[in-house]
Amino acid sequence: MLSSILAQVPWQSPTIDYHAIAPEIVLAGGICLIILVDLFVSESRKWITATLTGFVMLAALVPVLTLAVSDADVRTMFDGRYVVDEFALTLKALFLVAGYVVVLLSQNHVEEGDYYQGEYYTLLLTSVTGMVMMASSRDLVSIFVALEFLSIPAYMLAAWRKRDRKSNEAGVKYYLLGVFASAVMLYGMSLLYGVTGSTLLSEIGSKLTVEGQFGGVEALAITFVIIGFAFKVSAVPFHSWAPDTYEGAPTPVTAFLSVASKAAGFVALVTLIYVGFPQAKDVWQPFIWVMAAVTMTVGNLLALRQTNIVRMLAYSSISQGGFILMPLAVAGTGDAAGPALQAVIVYLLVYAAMNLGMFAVVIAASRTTRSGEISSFGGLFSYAPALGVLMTIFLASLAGIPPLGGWIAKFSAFRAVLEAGNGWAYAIAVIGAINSVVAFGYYGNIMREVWMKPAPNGETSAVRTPSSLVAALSITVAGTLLFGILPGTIMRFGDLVDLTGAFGG
Amino acid sequence: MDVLRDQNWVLSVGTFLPLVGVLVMLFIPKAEEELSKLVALVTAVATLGVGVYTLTQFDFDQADKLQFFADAEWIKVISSNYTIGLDGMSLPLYFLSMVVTVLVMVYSWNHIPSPGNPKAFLILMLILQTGMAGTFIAQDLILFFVFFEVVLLPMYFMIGVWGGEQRQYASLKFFLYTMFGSALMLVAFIALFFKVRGALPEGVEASFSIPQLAEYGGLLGRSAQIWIFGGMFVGFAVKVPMFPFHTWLPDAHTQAPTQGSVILAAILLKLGTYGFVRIAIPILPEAAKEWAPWIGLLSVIGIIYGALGCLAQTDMKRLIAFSSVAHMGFVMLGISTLTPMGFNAAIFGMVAHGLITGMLFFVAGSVKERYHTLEIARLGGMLKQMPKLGWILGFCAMASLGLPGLAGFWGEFPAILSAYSPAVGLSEEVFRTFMVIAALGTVFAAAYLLWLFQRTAFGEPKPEFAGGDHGHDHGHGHGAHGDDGHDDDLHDVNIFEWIAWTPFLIAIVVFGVYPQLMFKVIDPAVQVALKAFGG
Amino acid sequence: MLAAEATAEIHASTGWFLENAWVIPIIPAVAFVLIIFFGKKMPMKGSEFGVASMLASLVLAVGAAWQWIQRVDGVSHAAHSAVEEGAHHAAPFVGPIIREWTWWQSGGFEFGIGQHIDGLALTLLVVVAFISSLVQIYSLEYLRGDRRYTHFFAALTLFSAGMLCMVLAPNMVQLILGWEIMGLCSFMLIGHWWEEEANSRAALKAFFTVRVGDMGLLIGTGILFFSANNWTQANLGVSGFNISGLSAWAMSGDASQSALTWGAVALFVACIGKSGQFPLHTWLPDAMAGPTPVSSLLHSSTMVVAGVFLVGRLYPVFWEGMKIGDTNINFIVLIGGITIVIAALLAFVQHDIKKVLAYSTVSQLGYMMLGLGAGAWLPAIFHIFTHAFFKACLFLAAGSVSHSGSHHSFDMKKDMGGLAKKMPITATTWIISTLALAGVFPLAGFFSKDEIIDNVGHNGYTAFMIVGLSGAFLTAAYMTRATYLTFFGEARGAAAGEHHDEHDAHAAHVDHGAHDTHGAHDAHGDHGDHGPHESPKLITIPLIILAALALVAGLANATPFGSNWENFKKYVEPSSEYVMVESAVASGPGESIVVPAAEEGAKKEGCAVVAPEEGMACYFPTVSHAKFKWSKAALSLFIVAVGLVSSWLFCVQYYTRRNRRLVGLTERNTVLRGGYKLLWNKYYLDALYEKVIVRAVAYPIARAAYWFNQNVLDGIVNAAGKISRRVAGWVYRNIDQRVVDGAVNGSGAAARGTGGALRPVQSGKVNQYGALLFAAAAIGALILVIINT
Amino acid sequence: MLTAQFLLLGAVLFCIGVYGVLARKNAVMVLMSIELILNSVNLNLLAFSVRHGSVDGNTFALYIIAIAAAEVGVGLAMVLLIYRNRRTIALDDLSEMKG
Repeated sequence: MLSSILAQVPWQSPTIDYHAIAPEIVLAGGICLIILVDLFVSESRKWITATLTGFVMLAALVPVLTLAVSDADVRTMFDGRYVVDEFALTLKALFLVAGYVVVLLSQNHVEEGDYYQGEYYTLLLTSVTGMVMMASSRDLVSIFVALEFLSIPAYMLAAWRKRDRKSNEAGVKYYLLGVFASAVMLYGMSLLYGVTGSTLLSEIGSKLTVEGQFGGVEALAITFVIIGFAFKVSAVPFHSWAPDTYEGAPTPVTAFLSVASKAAGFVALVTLIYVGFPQAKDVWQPFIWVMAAVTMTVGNLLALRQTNIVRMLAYSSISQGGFILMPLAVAGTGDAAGPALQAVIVYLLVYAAMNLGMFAVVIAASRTTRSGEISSFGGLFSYAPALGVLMTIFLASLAGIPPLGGWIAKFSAFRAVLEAGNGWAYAIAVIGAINSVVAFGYYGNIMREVWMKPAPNGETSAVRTPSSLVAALSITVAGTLLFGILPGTIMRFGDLVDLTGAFGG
Repeated sequence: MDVLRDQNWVLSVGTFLPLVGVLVMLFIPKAEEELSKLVALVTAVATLGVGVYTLTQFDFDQADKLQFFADAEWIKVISSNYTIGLDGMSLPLYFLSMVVTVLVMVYSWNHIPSPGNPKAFLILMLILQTGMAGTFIAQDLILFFVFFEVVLLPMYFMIGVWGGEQRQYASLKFFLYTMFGSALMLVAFIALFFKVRGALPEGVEASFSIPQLAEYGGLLGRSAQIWIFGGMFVGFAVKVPMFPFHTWLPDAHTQAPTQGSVILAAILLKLGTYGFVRIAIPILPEAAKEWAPWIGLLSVIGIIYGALGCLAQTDMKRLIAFSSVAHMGFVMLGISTLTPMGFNAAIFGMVAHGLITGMLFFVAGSVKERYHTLEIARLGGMLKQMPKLGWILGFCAMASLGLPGLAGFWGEFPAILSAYSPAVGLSEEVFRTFMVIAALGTVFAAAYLLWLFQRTAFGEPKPEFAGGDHGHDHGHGHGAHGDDGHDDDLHDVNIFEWIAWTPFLIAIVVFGVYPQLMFKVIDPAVQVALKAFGG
Repeated sequence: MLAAEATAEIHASTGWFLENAWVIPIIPAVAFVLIIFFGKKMPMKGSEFGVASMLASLVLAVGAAWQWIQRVDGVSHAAHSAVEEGAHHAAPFVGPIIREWTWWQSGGFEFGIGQHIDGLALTLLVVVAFISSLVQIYSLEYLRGDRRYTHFFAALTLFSAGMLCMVLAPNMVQLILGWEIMGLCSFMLIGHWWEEEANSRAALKAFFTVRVGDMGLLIGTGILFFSANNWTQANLGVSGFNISGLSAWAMSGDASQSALTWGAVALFVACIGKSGQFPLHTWLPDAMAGPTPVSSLLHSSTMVVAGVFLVGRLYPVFWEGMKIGDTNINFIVLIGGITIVIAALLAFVQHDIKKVLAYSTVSQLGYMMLGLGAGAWLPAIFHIFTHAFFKACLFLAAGSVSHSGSHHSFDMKKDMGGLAKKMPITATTWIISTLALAGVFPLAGFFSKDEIIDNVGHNGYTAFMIVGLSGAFLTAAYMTRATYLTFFGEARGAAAGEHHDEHDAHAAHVDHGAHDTHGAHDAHGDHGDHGPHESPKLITIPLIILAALALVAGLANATPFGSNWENFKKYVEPSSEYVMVESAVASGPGESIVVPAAEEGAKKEGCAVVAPEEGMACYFPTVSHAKFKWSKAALSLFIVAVGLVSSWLFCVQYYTRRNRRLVGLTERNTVLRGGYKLLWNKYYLDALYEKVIVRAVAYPIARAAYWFNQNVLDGIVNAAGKISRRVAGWVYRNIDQRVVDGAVNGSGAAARGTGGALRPVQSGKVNQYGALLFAAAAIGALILVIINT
Repeated sequence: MLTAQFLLLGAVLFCIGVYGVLARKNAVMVLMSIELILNSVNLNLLAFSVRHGSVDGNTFALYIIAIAAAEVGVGLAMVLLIYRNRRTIALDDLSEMKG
């Protein structure tokens, strides 16, 4: 009978806009290239793979730019399952740049620790490809594929330090919970497909328009689907993997996870909410509201107690995730949809810059401290003033202090929330405000170590920072400062009408 | 609103020049201390030069208008612009910030607190200067907020790195308090923006511009105004600091290095009060009337409370810090009357308090440097060992307790007067009660300051410090012979201190003798700010 | 000018001195700056600036006074010719020379600075400048070689500047300015020898007590300003700070009674503090810790008079506010009366000569207040005038004694006695001043004090007249005692040439608060060698001048000799005429004064009886003057005499018995033994009286009063200090550090605590993580399903 | 057609799988439980696709099967890694990092 169904559907080959998928093609080619190169270069010259990966990322950035300047602003393929619009392009660019920075971070780290370099970069590149795809996916299937595409390599990267028990543990935890979450999500998707009869988000959106008369199935389905990505963005209570994984995984990978894959999660979330179920806001708004509130609070409180800097950053990135969720919690209310989307994107961009920068500093600094303990950064300013200042900048930005990037991110989040202007909005705004103060508790604690404490065991030899790290640092710090002082530069990426259309303005 | 736009580059230059200096200093090797001091000083002086030029170009006949007004696109999406301007209310504080920075730089020339590293110290100070100046010229809420926050980190590090024993606790406390305040303040700003945008008449484009908000803020509903005002109130009150939010101040002041305390007292506290007179009250008149009695109440509580706190202190610097609480109480009392007289008094009081308390902290710093302690009980006979320093302390004490003919009086006396007849719609009985309590406060002020002076400056030096035959030798001990160095630490005021202090002292006298200098600048602007209250 | 047809215009003369009287305080102010900056380099260590400036301002003041007299004469003469004699019952109005420049303006209010010259101001100007000059000259010698010679002169000069500035203040703000500057300088002067705890304490106490009063000044000024401002702006075009404006407002019927009353009370509190009235007088005797010239200046003519001056200056306000017009017992009278007695009694038990004078000052100030409160404005002001001379003289004489007689001690009991022979000039001047103070005819005190008592009675305050009389008695008595102890009897202690070593002297002033020991010690350490001697010229000359004035000053307003002698009445007392508003305000050179027509119903009563009609203003209430009667004068003179004599006899007997002089006396008196039996018995009776009555009455009561003073009042002051300090400590420790601060730190701790509590959730076990994840999912889904179906 | 029964079966399988994930301490067993969940999903999809008469469900199911294979591959690799390092695959031992 399946044949009969197939018979009903006439086969016409889809028209493919090669320009639109040029980035993905470049990346795919790059992956193959690196595998080949890795086969043929000698162990001593494996660094070439790193350089190549970097180049591939940048090369993939080229078509993104050409697409951005090209006149056709929305390109749709596979009848709407794969869309390249400004939203997608912005985030593709974000993923590629983030990936490039991660490569820079990884270079010495991977060289010095005994890792398989070629595979490492291959996996990294694969994961980035998955994200880039995620940005354009507008269909349950493609979203799912993209999700796995970016997750599976990440699982392996997390466990990349083969002989390190912590690393294994990190990988396994990440893996098991990840697949479990995506399994749950899939169940939700299946139900979604069941009630709407389509996997295409826009159609699902149109089917779910009727408000009020929801079957429990829809609610269940939406919840489960959202959980899948709540896991990716490590929103409380789906965050439990994050601290352990971040701590255990190689630091560059942690940076990658905490920035890129989190961003990917948000991209999917935004796509689902804005395109998939705009009219179902009665379901997801309260759900996300609670998640946002709990996430930023719990993240902060736990971060206060951490002694390991990476673990602390894990919790901090959790609470930052809460802030990114905050505008989504009211995205359906009033005309907050536009500002909310804008806030999320701006926040993602800024967050990528400052968090990567933070990890860069940590990596650079721990080359001398050789430890992840916060106390080991004591007196950093005295013997490595540059690193000290940079770390201060990134921390301050994370804490949201003007005129650094972080503040404009928080600002636009608050602005979006208050645009909604109902009681829930004010409530979460106040919660956010208080949390942003609490957050300084642990950011300031590190600053204090860096500036006001003496160096432990009198370690005061100047730090030598490899060029790749310097590059990474300069990119991120430039971003952080630029976004903060001239927010106009990124705010314009935010105003995207084509996604918010479903809310009817 | 009509503004004067000519020469609108002046303010930007004056504000951001210090950052240029910072950039230069970044390339000076840490070892070259003299050089970095020099660069910093030159930058500060140059900035002051711009400030003086601003002063000369300022049209005093139109002090009610915003001058050097510039309005450039900044963050279009959130309709916030780079709007700056200067009027009679901000001019004194703007200029004061520049002067103070220069003098503090001079003082720092040979007073870099441990652990040294003048480069970083001075860079922070320059950044601080930019933040302070910017806050006073910003005419856009978001811009104001940015500058308002910029001052935080430098001060945090100044206290935390170069401060006293408790510095880390104090600095973190200072930071968290202010963060908390400004977070709520930001929320209030944004809420205000949306509410006003909703109330705007056709064809007016919403923006964060303060003048515009002041024009249309009155359109808001009362409850909305009250809530928004509440948010701002917390933000500014923490900075002032007003009574329940004041506990960061003594710690911060006590722990901060001298320069930090001076800047904190002279300028940073003013950001809060300035916020009230520039933003909260003109934009939200209705709410202001609702809040005024409570603000007044907190102010007088602060006056008495601060005074009691002073009486209880055993540490000179901490005493001065508490006196700030009391003095800012007078300022806030003047503001809470919502009358032009009260506002004038308040702004005058801000400047006067800046000069006087700043000066007191300078003295405290020098005392600490000489005696290595600020325990009042251990001090004494300062007039004998360093008469000049002692008399300067006495002078500042007198100025601080509001002696007519010195600057302090013109902040206190009109503030108390204005409380007798507050703005229309405020309960006279309540405010007259405040008036009496505030007057009582002046007595307390006399008490703790003179008591301080008596215990530290009068009497015989304590044996532990009485070097040589200072004890009962009546022949010496006066005038220049006071410091015939029996103890190398106990030298009288040195040249850098003289350079740094003289302008303060002169200003205290000049403004005390001829307050019109400032009032005639402030008054017109205040009239504008209060037009919602019928003058 | 727009005057009623029946009014004539008169040209009032003026002159350079009057127009530019405002320079007078400027001169010493400048001198102060000069002393501060160049004093140390000058040959005379800066004192020359001080003296010169004081003399200069004296000249100016006298010149102004002279021209004022011209002005008044001109006006009144013209007035007499214009309006026929008789119809014209009060002196014509002579506009004060008011010049005011905008000092600063705030919130639409103008604050001026300038001058308000009239008889009252000029009287004070002359007196202050004069006394200050003499005191400075005196100090040249007295403080020679002092270690803070220059500072001393600087402070002294600034002090005079403050007083002068206050005296000619045209508005309250400038008045407060001068008032506070004096407060500051008194702090510096009293604490001049601050090495000693006691001195600095005294300085602190003085400043602080006065400051308590100043609260009233601030509040009162505020009340008056805001209540009067509209009226004054509307009718006179001056601000509510303007003194003449305030007066006119108070006299016009439109002033609100409550504002007047409260304003007056508040201001009078300030006066209580400044003029050392009961119960705030306790600072005054302690203020003796300052060098003697300072005491002399502060307590004769300047500082303490300021309060009286304020009342006199704003008299209409007090008149209306306190309802002085009708003869009820008002606040001022009450305080004045109490002060007279309390202080006088205290003076009996002092050992320190300066403290006797201090208390006597307090009680004299009580007289002035009593007079003002009872509507006797003129005598009170006149008493300021006369009192200045003899009290200054007394202080300086006391200083001279300690300087050259008693080796820098002020203890009458230990270090004085019999100095009359050693220091004739000092003794003479002292005695003259004492008599003047006691109010012996025809010395200065009589004409003023007696007038006060007389008028108090005349205005219906009979009870207080009696108080005044008893005060006169006590005054005479304690001054005699002091005189006796100092100059008569036989020499004791240092007066006898004994040389204290530093330690004794120290003990002496720890006990009795005589602190001049440090003063000129280096320069005069050798006095012990040749004992007491007369003081040098620089000291004696001022004494002689002052004594001379103490003799004759009273004639300036010698009521007994008829109205031609009543110069003060003519030149100083403002007229209670209705005045055309313009003439009062504008007062450029040669403006015209309007003398209203003869017959107007209202004018018969004069101001403060009927409110002035439109366009007219009053500046002074109609005060009635007691007709002088020799009978009344005789009574008071008799009382004084009794006081002097009885006290003298008491002293003789008292100290005699101690010194076994009784024997000596009888031996010397063998010649006229018979005639003296009676005397003897009389003496016997007297001695009995004295032993029984005087000692029984005077001592316990006075002691009690003193005890009350030291323990209760002082106790209250100190206790207040202690308590507030303790309260402060408690608040600081518990409220500030625990509650307010604790809340903050607590919340921080709480946050960390919760963080800790949450950590176990992060157990590290995959299954539990999974459980958490799925549970959350299930619960979330469940809730959402429920709310959405 | 028996959609409801298929869905019920899917639901049951899902629950069993979830139970397994949460209850079993053995990594391999957990992996298998997850496979159960995925298969319950597939079952749902197929049932629905037949109900709606569209192929999307089938396609989706195919993707899931393919990717699940890859996932399990990675998973087993990791389990081996763990086993090599600690000679156990009990998940409870994987708790070095906590708090």
